[in-house]
Amino acid sequence: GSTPATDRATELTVFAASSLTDAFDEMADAFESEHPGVAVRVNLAGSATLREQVLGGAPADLIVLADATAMAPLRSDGAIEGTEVVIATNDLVLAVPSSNPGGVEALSDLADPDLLVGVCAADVPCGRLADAAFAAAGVAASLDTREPNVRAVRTKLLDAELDAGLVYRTDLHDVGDRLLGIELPVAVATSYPLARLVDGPADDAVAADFAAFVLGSDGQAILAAHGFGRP
Amino acid sequence: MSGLRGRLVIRRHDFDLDVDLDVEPGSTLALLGPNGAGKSTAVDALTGIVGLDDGRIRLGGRVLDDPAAGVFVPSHQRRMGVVFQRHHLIPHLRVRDNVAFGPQAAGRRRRAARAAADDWIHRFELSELADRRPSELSGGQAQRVAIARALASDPEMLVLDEPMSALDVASRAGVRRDLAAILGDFPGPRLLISHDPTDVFLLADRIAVVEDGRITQTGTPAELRRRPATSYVAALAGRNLLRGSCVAGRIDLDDDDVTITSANTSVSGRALVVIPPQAIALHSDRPHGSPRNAWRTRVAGIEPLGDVVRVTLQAPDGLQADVTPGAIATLSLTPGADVWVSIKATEVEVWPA
Amino acid sequence: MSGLRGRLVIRRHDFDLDVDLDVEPGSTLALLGPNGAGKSTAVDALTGIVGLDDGRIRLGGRVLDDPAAGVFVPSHQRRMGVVFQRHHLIPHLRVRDNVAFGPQAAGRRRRAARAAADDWIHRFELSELADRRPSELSGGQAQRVAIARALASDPEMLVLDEPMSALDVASRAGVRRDLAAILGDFPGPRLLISHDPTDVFLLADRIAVVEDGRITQTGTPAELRRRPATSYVAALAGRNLLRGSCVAGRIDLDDDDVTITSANTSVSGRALVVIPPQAIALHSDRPHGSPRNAWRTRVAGIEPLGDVVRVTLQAPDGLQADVTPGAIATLSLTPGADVWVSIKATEVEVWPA
Amino acid sequence: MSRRIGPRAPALVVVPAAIAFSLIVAPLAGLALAVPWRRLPDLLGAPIVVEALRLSLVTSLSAALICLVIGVPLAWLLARVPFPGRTLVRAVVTLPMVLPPVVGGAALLFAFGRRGVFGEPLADATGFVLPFSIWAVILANVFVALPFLIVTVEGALVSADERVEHAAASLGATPMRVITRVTLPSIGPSLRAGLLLAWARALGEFGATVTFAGNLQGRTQTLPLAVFVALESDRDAALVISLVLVVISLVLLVALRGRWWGAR
Amino acid sequence: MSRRIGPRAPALVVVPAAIAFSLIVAPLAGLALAVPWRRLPDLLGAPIVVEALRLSLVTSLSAALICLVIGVPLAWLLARVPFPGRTLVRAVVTLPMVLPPVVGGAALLFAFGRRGVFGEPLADATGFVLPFSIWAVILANVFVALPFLIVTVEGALVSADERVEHAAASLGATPMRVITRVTLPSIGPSLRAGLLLAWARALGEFGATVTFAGNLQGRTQTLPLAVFVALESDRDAALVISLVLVVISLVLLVALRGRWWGAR
Ligand SMILES: Nc1ncnc2c1ncn2[C@@H]1O[C@H](COP(=O)(O)OP(=O)(O)OP(=O)(O)O)[C@@H](O)[C@H]1O
Ligand SMILES: Nc1ncnc2c1ncn2[C@@H]1O[C@H](COP(=O)(O)OP(=O)(O)OP(=O)(O)O)[C@@H](O)[C@H]1O
Ligand SMILES: [Mg+2]
Ligand SMILES: [Mg+2]
Repeated sequence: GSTPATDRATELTVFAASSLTDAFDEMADAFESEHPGVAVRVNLAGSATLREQVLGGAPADLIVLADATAMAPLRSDGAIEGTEVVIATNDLVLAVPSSNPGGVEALSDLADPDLLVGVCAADVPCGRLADAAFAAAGVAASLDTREPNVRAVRTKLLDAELDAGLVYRTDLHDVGDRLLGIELPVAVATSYPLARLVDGPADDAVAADFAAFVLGSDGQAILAAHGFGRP
Repeated sequence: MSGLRGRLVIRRHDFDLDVDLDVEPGSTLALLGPNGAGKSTAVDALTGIVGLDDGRIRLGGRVLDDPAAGVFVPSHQRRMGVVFQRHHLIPHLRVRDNVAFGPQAAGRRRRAARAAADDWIHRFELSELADRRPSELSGGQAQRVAIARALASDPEMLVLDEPMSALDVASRAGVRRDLAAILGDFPGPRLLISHDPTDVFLLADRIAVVEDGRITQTGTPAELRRRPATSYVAALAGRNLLRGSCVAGRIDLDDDDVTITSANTSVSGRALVVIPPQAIALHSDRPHGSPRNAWRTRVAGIEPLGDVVRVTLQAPDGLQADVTPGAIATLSLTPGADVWVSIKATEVEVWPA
Repeated sequence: MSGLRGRLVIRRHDFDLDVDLDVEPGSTLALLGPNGAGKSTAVDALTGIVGLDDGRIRLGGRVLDDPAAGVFVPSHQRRMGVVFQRHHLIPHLRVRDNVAFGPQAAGRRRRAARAAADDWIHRFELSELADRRPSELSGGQAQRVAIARALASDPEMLVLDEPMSALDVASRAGVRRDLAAILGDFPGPRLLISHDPTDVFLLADRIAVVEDGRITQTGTPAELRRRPATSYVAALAGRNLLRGSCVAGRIDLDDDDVTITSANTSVSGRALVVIPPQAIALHSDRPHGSPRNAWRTRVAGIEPLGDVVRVTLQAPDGLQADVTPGAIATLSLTPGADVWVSIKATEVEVWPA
Repeated sequence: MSRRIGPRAPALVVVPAAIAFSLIVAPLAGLALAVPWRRLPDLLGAPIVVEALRLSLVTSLSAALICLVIGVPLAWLLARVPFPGRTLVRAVVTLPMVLPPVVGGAALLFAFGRRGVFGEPLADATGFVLPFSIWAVILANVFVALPFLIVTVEGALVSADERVEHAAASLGATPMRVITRVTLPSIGPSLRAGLLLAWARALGEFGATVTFAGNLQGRTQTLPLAVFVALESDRDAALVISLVLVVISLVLLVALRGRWWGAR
Repeated sequence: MSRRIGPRAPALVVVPAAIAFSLIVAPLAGLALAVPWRRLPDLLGAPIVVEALRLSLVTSLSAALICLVIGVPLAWLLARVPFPGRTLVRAVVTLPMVLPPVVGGAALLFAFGRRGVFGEPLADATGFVLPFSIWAVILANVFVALPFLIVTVEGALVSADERVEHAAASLGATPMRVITRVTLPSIGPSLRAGLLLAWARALGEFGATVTFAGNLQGRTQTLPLAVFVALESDRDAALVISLVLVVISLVLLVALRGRWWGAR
């Protein structure tokens, strides 16, 4: 493929799930300063959008999704080269606004129909995890919304539009004390797989370098700084 | 009811209207004037489409517009039945519904309103067209619908802006007769605008002439015909109007080197002279006998008007004589030909200017 | 150039037009007829706004429309200068640009087009209005702009649909004179539609009368005036038209129990009788002396028309007599009054029907 | 009926029009090719689709109706009544169009959310919380769709012939009657266009709805939300649901043809 | 100037109009209250905002222009030239409005993507790949915005007075000249409304763009996409960027007032 008016050799395109926004911005900067002459472009969107784009022929070198299962369609389409590697993990916590308007103490409280409770949509990774958490704890939650992504859940918690919700641990990381995190009775976690794409326009070597950087100590430090767990 | 009394002042960018209008209940005022004189503007003011800039309008005890007092009655409460110059039929309504629009607006049920409309539709011989849309009407048909619609709205006053300009000769006579009857029965004041002298002389009780935004003459049709004060009125009445200075029945015309003698010797000073075109005789040689006015001039133009031929003369400039087609042939008149003019002094009317 | 030759057939839901039109180059045909007769429809067909359903139109060697042959020349290639009955000025263009629209469409530069427009604007005394928009014009002003616009487009044929209906008496005479001159200079065929007999008799070389979609009479203005064949034409010409059976100068009228004698004894069988209203005298008693026609009837209506008064009589129904206002007073005529009628046999024209 | 000769379409018109049409049709064709037709029948019966379809129709039609009822008056005021600040109001009214829908949803939360400027007093007084309800879906739809109706209708009102309205007033029609009997019928085609735009915008609305009303199957999950969710797991289902949207619109538009459009 | 008496606004008009206006203003007011005004200056200068702003203006204005150039001809054909299948074409043209934007983006990929029905032959022949370029942003914008222009303009054309066009044709104007000199000027307000709608729709466009063109800062990341990204990490920034959108639109709309609207 062609990316007009730029030098193929020095431009690396990384498609990343939107929950990695801040971490990968930092990652790109750090990588660029270590590799002068290489420009890293990060394309951020929801996992499904990224997948559509890749299937539609997007000129991407690497892709990082928020859920191992989301890679499957890409693999069956033959878009992925080599094996995927997990670069980080994340787990769910129960979050309530610091004022805790619903007086939520534990996951089992979410069965109360008078509370406003939100989790992710069933088909996105954090939604699948949420369903798993409820199942593991045997809680029949009375849900009021299934948000398209975890950031939407967090935003509504921050605004106290919701009384409680399930979010990633990383989501609590940079909100100070505006949200209260409550550990789940049974921990549920997800992993972030990274894969090389067949049609990547950039040098394979550069792509490999970036992947190595992410898995290396500098990359892992950045991820850890944003609250991600080690793979 | 005290009729319509109004002083209408409208100031536009390059046109000023300032006219007094007074119409008694049960009487018809014809508002006449050249194109662009302000007649339709006056209609707009009366109907409340534009507000007065000054003056005031009273209709039957109600003040409709008085900018000084801050009074302005909106159109729909004025109860004026208006035929607009460009009809303004409601395009998406059929003829019947256009006519029924007024009764319906007055609160009648759809059925009653349609029945009322049908009476008027019948009266104006529009029954065949009742289900047409305005865009499917000929020009004259649309005009008849507009008249019927205005009348059907049961108004307190009638305002007709050139209601018959698009009618054919035959239906014009009919509509004119209908209108005469309807106006005759109509108890409120009526204002009629028309460019057709026949309409005006037949339908109007009084005439107000507006020229360039000002009233230049008022009077009964007979008065205006006898004594036109402006060349517009003279043209309307089909008279020649000349200006000059008069001493003991001898008038020196202003613009031409012609002196005219009138049998009327009572006027002196600035004078208006009125001569009917039929009173002007043309001859190939100097006429003998009684006419005290006789001079020689040239033919400026010849227009056949059907039963008579209108001859325009060069001195006084634009003087018009009506003669028979036979006379044209006998005198072999052509534009530019020499001709002798004679007028009896008794046919020359003189008025102080 | 071979002028305009056409047979125009248009079929509408409840109206059919089927007329033959023939206009020589350099001559003016007046198309007359009652409201809704199909005149404007014919204009639409000539200009290409509607296509013919049958027939064909030729203008100066070009076939413009011929459904049988599948020929249809679109409006913009027909070079017809049209004054539409409802003007249709382009609302967002100023007067000057409306008039310049034709020259510009013909490919002239903006400046040249405006210069050409200004000539016509000047000619129609519209200079003061050149920067106005159509919505800021009075009715008569708009009509003059429409005429100027049609002429400025340098057409091969002129089509004028009631071009003067909104003009005031004074400017109508002026425009009529201008038009007469312009038509006189115009080399192509011209079609004029008007309801004003004066316009028609002055401007037309020939007349075609259309009633209910069909031509009912054609001829020169003089022929139509002398020998109207339908009551519409009689009304237009200001004549009484009666029908009856004639034997040796004696005509039994169809509708009334009246027999009229004419000096013309050459006609026999079905006949049309034409009597000018001025030839009818009214009396309070049986008239003595020469008139061979005299009978008694009633006054149906009285209409003052300015210099004369039109009296409508009951027998024959609708017979109209023009008398002086003085006579009305002398005879104390009122609707319903008894009156004697007399007509000289020499004034009664008879034609085979 | 007489043979009416329509204007000939000049090539300069036909060529760009053809381009416009292909630009619209090509992606739709691409979509139609990608849709797994044989899965259509069982997907169409799936509860997620049925419920979303019902909800979408109810909310989008209600929103369109509300837009009509409140939008036409505002458009009329803007077009006909000079008042101070009219230009500003006119500009403000179009803003929801440029606001990214997600931000529009956030703005709705700021205003009508449980902690919103107006929502908090409302919740305190009545206990009624707007978000996460069908009312929130409708409100979000109205917010994004209203400008489309207003702008379209106002544009048409400005071109309409006021003289006919004056004539109607002179016949005794109150301003209200003039509006309903003369003005609105005379801009019929534009009114229908505006309503169509508002409805379509509401039917396709995603961002503001998901943000303000949430996404709960059967309560607030409209078709576009269902599509979005399905896209995550079952792309074929997403395409089928989209197709349902397209087909419904198509059927509605073609069926209403005679009554909605150009009955001229 | 004469004292013109506008119609009195009936209460039945003012009340719903006021409701409509408050429905639009309340969320905007909520937004204005939530925006961290003191962060405005440095956020406005941030490269992500500056680049997105530039890109948004360029793409939305290009898209609006393209819509005008290809949409008006199609609207005119639909309004004026009877042709077989016109009803269907008319319905099809409105479909992008109801398609959820993300699906619209997917549809664009199906058609013009590297593997797309038309995109693959194109890429094979010329090597040019549309997606993830600024052209893709513009194309996505055109696809979603075009129906708005077409529907608005067609509605107005249907109401326009054809007799004036006939008169212009009789003066020798070719159909093309009639369109440009008579028809289009006579629907000026609706034309401007349609253009405004198309532009606004393009400016706010998110779903189709992110899917078809991607979200690459400086290349395809428009303001709504930047808002999306910011929403993930820095909600305040997202609000500020939205505000930039709103203010730009407001300034543009108020500034163009005299020339755009009701210059009657
Ligand atoms: N909307 C307007 N804006 C500015 N001037 C106008 C407007 N309407 C009319 N005028 C001008 O005001 C004057 C009076 O126009 P009006 O229509 O009242 O004339 P009128 O007496 O009815 O003429 P006509 O016999 O031709 O109908 C004219 O000079 C006309 O050009
Ligand atoms: N668009 C239309 N659809 C159906 N019938 C129409 C349409 N336009 C005109 N008519 C009818 O066709 C007939 C002829 O109309 P046309 O306008 O040609 O009459 P006209 O001779 O010009 O009359 P006028 O002197 O009143 O202008 C009338 O009966 C009219 O009602
Ligand atoms: Mg007038
Ligand atoms: Mg006509």
